[in-house]
Amino acid sequence: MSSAQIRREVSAWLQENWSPQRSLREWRDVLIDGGWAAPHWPEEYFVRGFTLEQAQTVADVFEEMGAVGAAQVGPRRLASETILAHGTDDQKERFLRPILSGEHSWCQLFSEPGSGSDLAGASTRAERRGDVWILNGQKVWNTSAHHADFGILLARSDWDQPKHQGLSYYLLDMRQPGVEVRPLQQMNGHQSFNEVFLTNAEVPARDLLGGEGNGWAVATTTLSFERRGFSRRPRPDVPEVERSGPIYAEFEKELETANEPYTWYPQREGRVDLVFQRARAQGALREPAVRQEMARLFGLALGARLASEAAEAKRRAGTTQIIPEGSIGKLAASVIARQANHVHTMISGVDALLTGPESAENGVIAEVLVSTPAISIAGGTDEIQRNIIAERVLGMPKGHRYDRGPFRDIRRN
Amino acid sequence: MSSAQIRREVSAWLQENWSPQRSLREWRDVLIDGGWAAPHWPEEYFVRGFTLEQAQTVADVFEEMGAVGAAQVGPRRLASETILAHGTDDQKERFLRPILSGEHSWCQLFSEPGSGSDLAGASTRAERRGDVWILNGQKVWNTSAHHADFGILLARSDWDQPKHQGLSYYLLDMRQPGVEVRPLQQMNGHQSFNEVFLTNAEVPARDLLGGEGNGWAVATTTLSFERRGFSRRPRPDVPEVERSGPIYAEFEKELETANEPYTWYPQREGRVDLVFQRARAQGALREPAVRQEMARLFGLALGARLASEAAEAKRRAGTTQIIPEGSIGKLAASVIARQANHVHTMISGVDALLTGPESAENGVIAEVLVSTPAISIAGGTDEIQRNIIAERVLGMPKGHRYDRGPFRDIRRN
Amino acid sequence: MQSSFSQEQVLFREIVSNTLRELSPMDSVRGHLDSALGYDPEVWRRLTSESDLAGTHIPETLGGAGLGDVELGIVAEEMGRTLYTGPFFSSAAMAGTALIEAPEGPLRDETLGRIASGELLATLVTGDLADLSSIEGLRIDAAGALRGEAPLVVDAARADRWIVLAEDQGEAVLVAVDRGAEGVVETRRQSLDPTRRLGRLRFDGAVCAPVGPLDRTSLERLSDRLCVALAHEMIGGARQLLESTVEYTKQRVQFGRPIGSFQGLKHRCADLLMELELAAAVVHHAARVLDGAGGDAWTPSLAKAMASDVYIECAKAGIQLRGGIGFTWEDDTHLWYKRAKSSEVLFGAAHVHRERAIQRMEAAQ
Amino acid sequence: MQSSFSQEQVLFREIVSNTLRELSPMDSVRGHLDSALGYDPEVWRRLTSESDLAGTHIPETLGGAGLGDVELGIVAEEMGRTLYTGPFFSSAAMAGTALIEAPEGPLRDETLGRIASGELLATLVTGDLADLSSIEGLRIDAAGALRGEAPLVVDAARADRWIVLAEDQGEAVLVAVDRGAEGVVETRRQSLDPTRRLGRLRFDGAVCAPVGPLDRTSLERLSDRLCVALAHEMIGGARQLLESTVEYTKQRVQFGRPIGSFQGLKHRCADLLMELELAAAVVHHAARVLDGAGGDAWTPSLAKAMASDVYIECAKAGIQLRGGIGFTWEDDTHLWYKRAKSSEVLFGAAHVHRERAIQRMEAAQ
Repeated sequence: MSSAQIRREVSAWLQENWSPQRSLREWRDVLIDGGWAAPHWPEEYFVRGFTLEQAQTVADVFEEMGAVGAAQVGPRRLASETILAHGTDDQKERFLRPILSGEHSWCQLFSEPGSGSDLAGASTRAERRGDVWILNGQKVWNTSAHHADFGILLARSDWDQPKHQGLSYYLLDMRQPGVEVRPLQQMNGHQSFNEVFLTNAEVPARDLLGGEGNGWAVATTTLSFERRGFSRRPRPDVPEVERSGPIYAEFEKELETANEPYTWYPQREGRVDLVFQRARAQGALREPAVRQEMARLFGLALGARLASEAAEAKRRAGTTQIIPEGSIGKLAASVIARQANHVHTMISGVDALLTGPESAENGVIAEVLVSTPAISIAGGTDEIQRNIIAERVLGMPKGHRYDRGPFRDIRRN
Repeated sequence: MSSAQIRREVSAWLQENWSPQRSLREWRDVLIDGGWAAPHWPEEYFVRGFTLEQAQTVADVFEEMGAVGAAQVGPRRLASETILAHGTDDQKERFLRPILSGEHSWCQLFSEPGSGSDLAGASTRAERRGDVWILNGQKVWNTSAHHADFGILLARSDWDQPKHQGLSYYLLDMRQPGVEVRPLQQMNGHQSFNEVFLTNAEVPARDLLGGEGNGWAVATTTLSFERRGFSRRPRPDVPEVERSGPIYAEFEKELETANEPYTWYPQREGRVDLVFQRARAQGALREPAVRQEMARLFGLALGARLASEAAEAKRRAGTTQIIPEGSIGKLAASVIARQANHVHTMISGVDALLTGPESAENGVIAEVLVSTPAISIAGGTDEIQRNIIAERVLGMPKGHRYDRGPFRDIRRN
Repeated sequence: MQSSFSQEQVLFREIVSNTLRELSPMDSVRGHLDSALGYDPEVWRRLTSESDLAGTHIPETLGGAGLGDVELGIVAEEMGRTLYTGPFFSSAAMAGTALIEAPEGPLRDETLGRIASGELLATLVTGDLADLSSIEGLRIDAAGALRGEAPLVVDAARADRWIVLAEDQGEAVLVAVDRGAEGVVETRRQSLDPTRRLGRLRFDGAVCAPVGPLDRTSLERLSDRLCVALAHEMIGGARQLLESTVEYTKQRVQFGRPIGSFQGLKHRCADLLMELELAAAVVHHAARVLDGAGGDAWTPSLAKAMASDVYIECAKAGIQLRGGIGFTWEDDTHLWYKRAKSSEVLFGAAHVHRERAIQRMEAAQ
Repeated sequence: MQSSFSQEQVLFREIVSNTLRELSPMDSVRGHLDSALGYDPEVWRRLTSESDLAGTHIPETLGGAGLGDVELGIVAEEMGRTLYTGPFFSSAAMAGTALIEAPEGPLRDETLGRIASGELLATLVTGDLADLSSIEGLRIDAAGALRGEAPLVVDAARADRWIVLAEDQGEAVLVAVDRGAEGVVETRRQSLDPTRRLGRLRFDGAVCAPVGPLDRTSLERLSDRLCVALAHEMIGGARQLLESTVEYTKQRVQFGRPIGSFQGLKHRCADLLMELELAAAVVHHAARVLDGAGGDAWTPSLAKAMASDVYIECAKAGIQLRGGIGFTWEDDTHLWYKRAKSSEVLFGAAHVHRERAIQRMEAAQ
């Protein structure tokens, strides 16, 4: 279907169905039943099998008309896409709709204290007892876990298999006694993550996803969507139409809850957008050394934006497969954030000694200075990205692996 | 013996024996018989068993009185120190004196096209036939090989031993039909090195040094002296006394021949000494961006000088053992040379387009621009230095080795 | 991770790339380094008369292909990849673009036509090769003759006609001086980069033919366009170097393993690829901006600065990762290294362009 | 690869180091971060009355140890290593050095004596913490009272006496204002670095006691000495960070191996150690130069710039190589990171000092 056709069809449908006077729940039912909640999903699940580019057109029309879409932000999209790819019909039936409607929120339970870069080294223990899997272990870096209804979880179900083959993937009900969530404070003062302690937590056998021992393959699907930004917060665009009506308040609240862990993410990226105005206001535009570093920064940022636009275009036109060039963009984001930190420091001079609401830009600059270190760690460290680029893009040979053989014999902390 | 005592003794001896009217050969015989040719050598070999610090005092007195010392520059010193450490009495008798006298010049035959960073991977073949070792293979990066009388050579005498255990170390007569020397041109136009092709070249069994299969240990001795600068050219100090007399002409000629391969070495180090005057002359002192890079350069250069002075003091007081901190200095020299290249380029601007006698500083700047890449390769690449620093100074764990087991089974080019 | 080129542009690149690889392989480049011309005239003939490359961005009405800065960039990039040493850059890019920026007129149009066909070689002569928007050093005297010195002229000795940027009563003008004109002293200069020939020209009241004035906008545009063309050449060279270096690390075995399996080398190559992709994205974007796609006036300078930095980094890595062999004359790597060094300073070094980019941003605010 | 210290200096460092490690371990530092004082007063009492550290570089005649900038640097370096948060730097180093540079006199001598004993806490108050040789912002009015604002004062709230650098009829003077004096408005400011407390002081005709004038030479010397003392603190912190990070990489296992066996990490740590050794050599040298060993006037600025750069690089690596755990509040690394950030800009950022070093070189030519 052409872009123009889609526009016509969506507009017509919204003209007929959209009303900001409905409750969010009501509207989402209409939306899902109407087939416009996730237009890139296959047709048997509410929807249309659109390409991502076509789906973007749909989203654009929603945006233009001020219509609220499906619940999308946060880890729930990683869950829904993974269930869609690997789930049984029963799982899809039970889980997908409440995700789109916003009824269920989800979290991701992959990382552990002992397996950070090495996700496949997870050692949370999963043991089958009858119709139930019993889980014991600790997860960490779990965004939104404190209000999540469910979690996608990677655990080791077989210790005698090699590392990647002894994992299974579970859909965990977070509302149970064996699951304890504790907030984790970062160096910038935010508490965006949690630790999750599992003590005989239970997962019904039917909520194993993708089959026993197949956890790594399923997790790879999740990770590919994560790399492609499916858990990213929606950008805070200024709405193009006036928004009034009860539904917006509900929607804003949903967004706010989901986005709360991400409020410092723009600072993590370095706030390049603030550099020029800050330099002018602080008189740093008169300092040639600062100008040099600004130019470096703007060049990198422009290059990264252009390169990611090109990659995005490629993705939209194409499939859902991992594009290894994504690692180049991820690595570039780290370089840019570090350079932005450096430039903001130069611009601020001794004002960089301060933090809090009375410091520059209402504390935003200070938050940049203590947040950029996260970007080169979260979602795959710079080191991992460099490995991917070297091995998968440049085709350089892999080194020796120390983690072969039965998992129980592999050295670990 | 205290420094003052040494000064008195050397001065008295020189007063009595030194004369610039003698021929170089005559004088060196007096010098060697007098025991002042290599004062840090043990007493049974002409000399006094001085520490390196004491030997430096002797050299200082020679310098002050304008007296010519033993032949020292170039690879011959590596040969003499290694023979002294590992040689039989017969070898010491035959080889040491002609080295001190300047009669024999030497070259080093270690590197091969297939073993650069991995020196112990040498695959030049040494086979014993009766009283003679037959050598076949190719060596490369052989300074002064084109006029050398002898070479110190590392070759593989046993292919069934592990890499480091199958090597032997030979004293090769270069003046024989099986040795062919070809000059090798570098990217800066100089021909400081040679390739040496060995086709059934012969070494008498008595000129195996340090025993069969012991070549790596012997080579390590040579390398430790090389790292400590024993093959370095003497610095071009202005002589402190007037030098006239026939011996000086002979000595200068000896020096010139030996130093010829090293004329571009100061350029390889980046010629930091020329930066400030060049910046002033070219008007680059008015460019703040250039000043920033100059300050970085001067800071690094000052730090390296101070650190190496401290290390030098440590060495002189101590033993001949390898100081791993030497790798820090070597790595720093690379960083400094690269930064100096960068700064000279900024200072020169479009004048950096030129080379040759009509270009800046009579071509010296252009030579800097095309010579600094050598410093991070020659004598152990930056990568090797970083490994040494990480493993031996910081104690970080080694990675997997791929070159264990019989040498013939190890992968190589 | 290429930026978005049109189908036609992708095809154009493929043709140019294949042509250059076929006609001007590395042994041909090296074979002509020390020849009188410095390039193979037969290859140049085929590149111009068969492939029409010299007219890439020259208007169709004058016999060119009428393409834009994107296509000029594609040609320059592929020539940077193959280290082409012929007079394309001096004649088509430098003199050609200067003439394109000048007002239409018989001398301009005739010269452009003959540049496009390859029958005439020209080059751009300026008093300051570090800043193409400067008109210092060369001036038109009261009698209408040319005076002054151009200390550095790319391909001075190859040109049949020198297109000279000079000052005439405070204004910038373009004039043409034909080889053989009186009052011209030409000296060959020794170039650090053996693939880029240089000369000096002194004009002592040389007879010159006026081409036309260049206003401030045209002058800056000329500078921008040539910086962007050169930046393309540079990223082409950088990409070739990175690819060949990575390939070398896969083949070269030390310590019983390909050196490309050492993580230290992997990470360095990964960083270089990232830097290259960002630089290439900006360079390609800069050409689109010049071609009228709109965009920010600071992109040409950012492009030149980023291309400089990444080219020299790739060149240093190219030598370093090859070890000793990379430092020999016999190996080709040093030729790219020297091209990287000469490109680094030509039309202004990276720090000059970074400063200029910020000036443009200030002006735009 | 330590630069050459005397036997006594090596011993002095050992004592200082052991004392700090014993008295002020990391859990004590962390335990007091949020307390009213921000440090353990008992530890401070022992560091001063038992170890006499506050008087390190204060003349013996006034009750100090009479040592020099080398020893002041040693104390600062070891405090940087242990991230000591007590008032040593503000009182002994900042106010103390300012007073030492002032002409002798009863107020100066009495204050120095009490700083040395630790019974009085002082700090240095200037209008521009980015440039200690500037006297803008604070001035003595016609009535001899102090006016103006010091927007950033290290340990303002801890000091019993503020040693203020002000302008009096165009000249620099040092005056003392005691806590409680009228016409002083003190505000606590929120510091990015929780180990370095900050305040703002406004003086609206505050009563002040003159200490004496500071000529240009003394003013620059004061700036140099504090930059060098701070640079020592920074290389101490950098070394601690590098050591603890390397240690972490030896313990932490991923992919079945200690991450310290990955060459990418090894090379990064090796580069950092090299950078640190060069910076440390320059910093130690700068202290010797100040102590009269002679040497070049640009070393203090080079020392500050190099120490800034290496500290922040070690801090970034400290977080990065620890992965997620390094970004948590619970882990200690961020405290060094924040100290590195605050030290980076205090007394002028690296680029400012690089420029100043070149100015000094020009002046020396």
